[in-house]
Amino acid sequence: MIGLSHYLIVSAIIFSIGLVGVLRRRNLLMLFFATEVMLNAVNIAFAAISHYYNDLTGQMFAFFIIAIAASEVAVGLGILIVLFKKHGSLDLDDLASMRG
Amino acid sequence: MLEPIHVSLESLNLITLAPMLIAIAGGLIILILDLINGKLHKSLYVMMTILILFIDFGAVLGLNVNERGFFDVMLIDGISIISQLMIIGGSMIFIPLALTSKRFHEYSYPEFFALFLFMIAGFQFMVATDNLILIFVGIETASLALYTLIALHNRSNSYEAAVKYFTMGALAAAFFAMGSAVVYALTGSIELYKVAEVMATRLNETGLMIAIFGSSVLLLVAFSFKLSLFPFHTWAPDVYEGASAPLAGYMSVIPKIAAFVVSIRLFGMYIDLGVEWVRIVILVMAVLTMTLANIMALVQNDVKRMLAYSSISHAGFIMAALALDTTEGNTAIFLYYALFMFTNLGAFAMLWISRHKKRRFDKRYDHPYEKFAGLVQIMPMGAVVMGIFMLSLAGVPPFSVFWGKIYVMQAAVNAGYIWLAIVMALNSAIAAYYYLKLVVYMFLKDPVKDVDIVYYNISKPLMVIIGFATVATVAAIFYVQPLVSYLYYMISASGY
Amino acid sequence: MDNILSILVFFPAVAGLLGFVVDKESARAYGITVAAIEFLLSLWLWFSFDMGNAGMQFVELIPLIPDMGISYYLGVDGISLFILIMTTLMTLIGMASMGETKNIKNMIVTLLFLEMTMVGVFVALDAIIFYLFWELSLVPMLYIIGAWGGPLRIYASIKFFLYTFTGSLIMLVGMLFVAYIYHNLTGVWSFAITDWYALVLPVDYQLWLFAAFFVGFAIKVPMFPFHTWIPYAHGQAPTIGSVILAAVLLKMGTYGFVRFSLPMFPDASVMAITPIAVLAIIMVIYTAMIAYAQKDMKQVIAYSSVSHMGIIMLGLFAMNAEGLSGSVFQMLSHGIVSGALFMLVGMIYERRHTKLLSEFGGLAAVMPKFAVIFGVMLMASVGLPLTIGFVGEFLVLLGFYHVSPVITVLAGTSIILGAIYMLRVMKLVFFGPLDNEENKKLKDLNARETWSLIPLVAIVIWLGVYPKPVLQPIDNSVKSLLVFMEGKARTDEAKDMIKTAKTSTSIQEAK
Amino acid sequence: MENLVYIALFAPFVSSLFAALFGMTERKIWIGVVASMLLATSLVASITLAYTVYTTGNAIHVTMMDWINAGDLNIPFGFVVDQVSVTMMTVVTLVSTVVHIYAIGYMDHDKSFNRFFSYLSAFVFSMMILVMSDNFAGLFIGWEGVGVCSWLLIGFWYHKPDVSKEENPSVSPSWAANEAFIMNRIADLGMLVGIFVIYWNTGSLQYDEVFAQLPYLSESVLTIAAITLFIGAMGKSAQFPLHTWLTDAMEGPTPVSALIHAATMVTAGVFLVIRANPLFAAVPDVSFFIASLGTFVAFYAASMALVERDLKRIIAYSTLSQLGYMFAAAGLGAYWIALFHLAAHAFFKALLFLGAGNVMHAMHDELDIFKMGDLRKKMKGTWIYMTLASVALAGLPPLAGFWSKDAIIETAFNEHTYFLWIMLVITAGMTAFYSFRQIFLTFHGEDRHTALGFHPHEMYTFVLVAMSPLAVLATITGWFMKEYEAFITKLLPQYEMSEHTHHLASYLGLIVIFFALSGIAIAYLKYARTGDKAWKRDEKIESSFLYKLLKNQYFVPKFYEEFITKPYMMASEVFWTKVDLKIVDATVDNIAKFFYTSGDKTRSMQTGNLSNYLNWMAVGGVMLLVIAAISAMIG
Repeated sequence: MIGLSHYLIVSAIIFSIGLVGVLRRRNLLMLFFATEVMLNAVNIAFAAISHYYNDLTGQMFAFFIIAIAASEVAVGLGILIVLFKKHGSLDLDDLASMRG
Repeated sequence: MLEPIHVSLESLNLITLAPMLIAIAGGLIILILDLINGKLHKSLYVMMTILILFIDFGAVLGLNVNERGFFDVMLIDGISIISQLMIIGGSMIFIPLALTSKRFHEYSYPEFFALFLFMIAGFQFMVATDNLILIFVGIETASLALYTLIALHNRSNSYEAAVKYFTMGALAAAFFAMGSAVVYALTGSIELYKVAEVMATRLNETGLMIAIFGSSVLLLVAFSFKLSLFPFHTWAPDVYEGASAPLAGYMSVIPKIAAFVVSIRLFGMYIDLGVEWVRIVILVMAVLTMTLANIMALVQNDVKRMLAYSSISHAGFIMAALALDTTEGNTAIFLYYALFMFTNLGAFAMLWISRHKKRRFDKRYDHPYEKFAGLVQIMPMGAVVMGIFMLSLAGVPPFSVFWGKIYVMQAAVNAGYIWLAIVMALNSAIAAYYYLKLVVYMFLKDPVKDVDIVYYNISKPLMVIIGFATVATVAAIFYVQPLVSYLYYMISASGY
Repeated sequence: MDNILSILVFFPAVAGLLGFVVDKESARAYGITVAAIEFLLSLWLWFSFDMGNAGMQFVELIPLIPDMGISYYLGVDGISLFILIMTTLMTLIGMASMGETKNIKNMIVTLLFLEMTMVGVFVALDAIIFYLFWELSLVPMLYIIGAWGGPLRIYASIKFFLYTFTGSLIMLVGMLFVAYIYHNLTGVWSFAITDWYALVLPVDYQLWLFAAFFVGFAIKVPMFPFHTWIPYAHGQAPTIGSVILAAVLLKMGTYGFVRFSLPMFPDASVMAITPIAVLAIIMVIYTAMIAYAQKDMKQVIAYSSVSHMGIIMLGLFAMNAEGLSGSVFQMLSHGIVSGALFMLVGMIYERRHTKLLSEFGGLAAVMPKFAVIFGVMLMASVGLPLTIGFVGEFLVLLGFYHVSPVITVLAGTSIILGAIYMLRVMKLVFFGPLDNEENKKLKDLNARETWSLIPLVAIVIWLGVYPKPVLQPIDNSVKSLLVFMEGKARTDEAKDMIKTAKTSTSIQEAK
Repeated sequence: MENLVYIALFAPFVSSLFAALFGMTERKIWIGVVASMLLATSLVASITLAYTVYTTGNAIHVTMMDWINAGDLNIPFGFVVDQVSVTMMTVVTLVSTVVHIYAIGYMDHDKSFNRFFSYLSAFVFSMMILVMSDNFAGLFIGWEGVGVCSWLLIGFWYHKPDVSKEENPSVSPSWAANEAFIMNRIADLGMLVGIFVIYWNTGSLQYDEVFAQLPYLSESVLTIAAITLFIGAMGKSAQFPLHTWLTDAMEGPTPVSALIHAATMVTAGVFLVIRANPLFAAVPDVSFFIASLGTFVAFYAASMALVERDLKRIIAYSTLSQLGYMFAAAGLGAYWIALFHLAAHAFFKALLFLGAGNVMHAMHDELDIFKMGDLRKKMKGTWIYMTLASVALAGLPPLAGFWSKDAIIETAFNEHTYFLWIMLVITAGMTAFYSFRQIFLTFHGEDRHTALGFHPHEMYTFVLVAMSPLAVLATITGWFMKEYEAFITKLLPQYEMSEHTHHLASYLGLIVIFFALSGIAIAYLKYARTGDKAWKRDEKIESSFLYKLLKNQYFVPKFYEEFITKPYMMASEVFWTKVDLKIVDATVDNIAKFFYTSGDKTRSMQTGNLSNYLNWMAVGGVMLLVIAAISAMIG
């Protein structure tokens, strides 16, 4: 029987995968994907818990997260495009003119 | 079958939503104006924004304390009112800084002002609710708008700053969402007052402590990022440097006020529940933040970057007050920011007037100390004013930040954290060095480059704003009393 | 004029603000006039001061931030009265004798602001107001040292500022803690010093608080080992800066001990006698020896300042009226004498642009007036009877003898060591053949310089011969302070140690 | 009477101020005249007072005003004119009047003539305060005042450069002045401590109140008070080991040496012991120590005078030696004899110095007696005066020195301190020898000066006339010893010789005279003869150890130089450069530097690379989670 804890474990694993993605990826686009993965991991958790408590709030939260993730991507990609125009690269390591 | 939902309009108490709606509507009006006539001057938008904020301010003033509305999602308590007032007030003195004598193209876009208003609405949502969803939505609304505002400054540094801020912000959002999920899992609720009730009953269940700690950590990471606490502060110097000077000044105050309100609600809840661990972690982080940011600020070559580190340090200072979790501690947060706001915005505005449209001072920095060398000979009043801001930031009485500082320290002493007060005192002493460094450059050194480079960007509105900030900084002693008693009243009224 | 203290505090500040408008050429005359008026006002304060009353007079109390217990609270007693008058006097004379010509207007304005802060410190009866003026006084001084100073001026000014600032922040924590205790006991927030006097604190609290205040005051005094900022500050500061620094700013530290530490923490003060006496002895002997090794005239006087402050510190902790009155009197004496000495060094520096002892010799022949005044001040500095320097030093040593003969003898070496380094300066500068060509052309003091020094010479002798007009009000306040301390002390040890004067019982009854 | 007291006291002060007014203007002889007249006024007032005190037997006590009042301490400016102080006043004003007049002649070519009179009168004023004060604090005012005046006057010729001299450690007047001042200060500290002891145990500093309290004080308090006060006396009266300054003080103008370093100031120590006689009488051990030290110094100084070549330094050593005699008397309880010797000594020693001044004036400041000889033909008056004074000094009857000195030696015998007696007798012989060695080398024997290009001439007549009162007094003072005893013992304790001593008195006197005469005889044989038997410098003697020892003043100045001055200088240097700058200051700077460098290090976390930032964030988050997990498991 698949219970709440299984969902939560899956969610945690996906979240960690996303986190590792954020840490390891050098391409900004990939990085954005990784954060999306993390947010979606949270969605899984919310949906599962919502079901567990028989309470709709969690699912509402999940919907909001989806919406926000979408707008985040919109804004993020916009910034990425101007950055790419200016720098011609999306590599993180090229992006270190300010330091110290 | 589901019953149809009957909701009376009255029970929605829509008035609690009015301030945010005004801001959003104002943003839309500006966009519509642009559709009708695309050639309007930025001064119109600036004034429009001020007017809208003025109405917003009035709407907030008109709210009653301790009300709920809109399906009990909105929470209008004392701190939400005072924080909204501070957010709007701060924004009102920020926005005229767009009226520089040189044209910076971001201000000629009406979108800038619309986004700005949306951002304010986002902050207002953050502070006026104890629902985690709405907090999340508020944070993201405000942040996404802010990322864009930074990027609009159209310099390669600005894009870099925006990207850094954005990426880390997205990670923080994920942490916040995960934290909320854990809280939800623990309590079955995302309304903080219910969360507190449920958690109080479950505190003693075995094995749950790790989940409670875990939830607090996830939320803490998210807010530490917002508040730029060590080690989540790394974005701040770069973003401040990349953003335009006024925006950097703005970022060091207003978003932090909003984040602090949420932090008071969240972590105050944990500490009230008796989870001392959270207090300890916050205290440690606060001390680390103020100390490390201070010593990093010592070695900066650029005034703007120095101010960035200094505002990190100030945030650490205030975070310590939050950990006290006393009414005085919470009052201290608001008092400090109220007093810090003028000085800090004033200081950044002073940087702003020295900004050249294209030319930078040198390859790496735009506001190195050398730029201000001998300012007293070039622009005596400017030097005096900047000197006053620096002394205020250093905590020299009777300038404004000093009163905030002693209030925070007094709160620490009263809560029995004398060591904390001493750490704060020593940190203020370290901090004095880098503020003094600028004073030394301005007053005690001779100019290094051509004398005309310093005030390209000055204009009447900027002078008015700086004058206002100066008066507010110098005359703080006279308005601290009403401010303190109002803040204290509002905060104790809302039970914090 | 019940609000004369407020006038005294803010008159220079207002004058300073208006001074921005005054024309550059007239700035000096403006500054001197303002300082003179301020001095006359302070004299007026003296004449209307009730000599028989040992308590606070001319009290003004306006609540400023009642929620935090902060009020605008001023008052003056026999101890602060004369330090205040000395402050206004030294500002006036320092300004009058000033030879500085660069940026004279800024200097005048800065000095006037500095005067406000200095007067403010000595009349403040609210701890936060005291702290406010205390900190604020650093800023003009920073500017004076940093803008008109020598080659190392920036290092010196920052060191001065940060060192004092650090110490006073610790003191601030102490103040906040006292306020907290006061609130706990009475339910009222108050930073009024007179309210704080009523607190009877447990001994361990007293010790901690004493330590916190000590850090703030000791750095200002400056006590060994916190003294190293002062050679730099003096060495780099322009003459007027050194004059004010030595004459007034250092007194803030010792004044702080009298105003805060002694009455608030009598038991801790008694316990601190030995450690403080040891530090004081080190100050006296060690810095006197260092002064002897100096190659720069001004540094000799800078280190001698530290040495004399050691004597003052010793007197403060004599716990009897003789020592304490002597100590307060010595503050005045040191203020005037070291101020005058710094002025004299400044005058020679203006002529020769060097302060190195090796550059001089035989100046008595070309500058007899200068030599005579220097000689008088030198003798006052080494504590010759019938000069102002003797009265304080004698009383301090006399007073402390009651506490510890051995320490007194060690501290008394100050009269020997002081003579050693001062006479060395005299010999190297004024005596011997006049063999440096550049010195042969030196002009003696001009009228401005002479007339700004003569009042000081007159005071040095007047108060040496007849100190009573000044000493008596001081003594009155000191006696009642001791009676108060004895009454408040909790430990028997402290009660034994604090020796009230026999003549002070009448005052106690009268109260 | 009060007015007289004030006139006696303040006339010198007025004189000093008057001269000071013209201190920076050019030399005016009439200033010297006015000053001398004011001094004479003071002298007349003092004599009148002396007469009053003599006739009435009562002391005059005046209180001018308050000085220091703090706590329970009350110090007034009070003055007392009693037998002791009036003696001192008379002696001081007399000698100083003579010296003032003398100085008009002596200093007539000095451009700082006016300044000199200002200092000199100021000194007299200080000395008057010292002797007239009715309390210890007032005494201390005078005490320090004379110290400063002595400093000013020794260093009067401040412009002289520093010169290293092989046999003479004093390098310049200003050096000698500083030495004198500092050494006196060392002693003054002792004196101050004595005052403190007295105050805290008796509650007062007035002589009468203090002495009234003495019987109630414990032995140890009395001992400490006596010792510390005597330390003060040792400095001013140049007793071993604080004696080196006195000979160096001869760098000053000769009138100064006569007045300050022979007749008045240096006797202040003796005066103190006499003044505080109830205290010293109460502690016999300390008194005996004083007597022993006095005897030792008498011998010690006389021995150094034996080989000295410098005219003034010889007299200075003799002063030291005579001060030793006075202390011996005072220490043995014969206070009035000490005072009597003090007065007599003042007269003949001042005369001797002034005579030496005449010689110096004639010899253009040459002081080496080896370069003189046979001056008596050219300077008859001076020769007579100096011989007279030397006879008095040598202690030959009927001159003053004999009576007083003989009384002291007799006292030593009377007290059964035979060792002291023997020493004092031997010293008397040595005194006679060196005094006449000096006279003979200067005025008799071969003419050595002409060859060296000196053309000496006699001093102005008015100067010689002015010196005559001293000559008269040096002669006759001793004749009035009995009367003086009657006068002074109304205040000072009687000193009765025992029956035994009384019997032997004349024998004892003869022994002293024998020693003195032998000294003179040896001196005559060795130095006064001319022709073949004329004196020649003897290399062998001069290279002997004993000669060198004496010549170098027992190496005491060298010892001070090597073991006090130089180490002090080195320690000061080390404290400054090594301790203060390298340790204390460096610590402060290093704290600041520590923050700065750690800032530099911390700053490196701010790489600018977003990836690192994200790592920081993630690592921070994970760390917090780990800590949370651990603490949840523990707690």
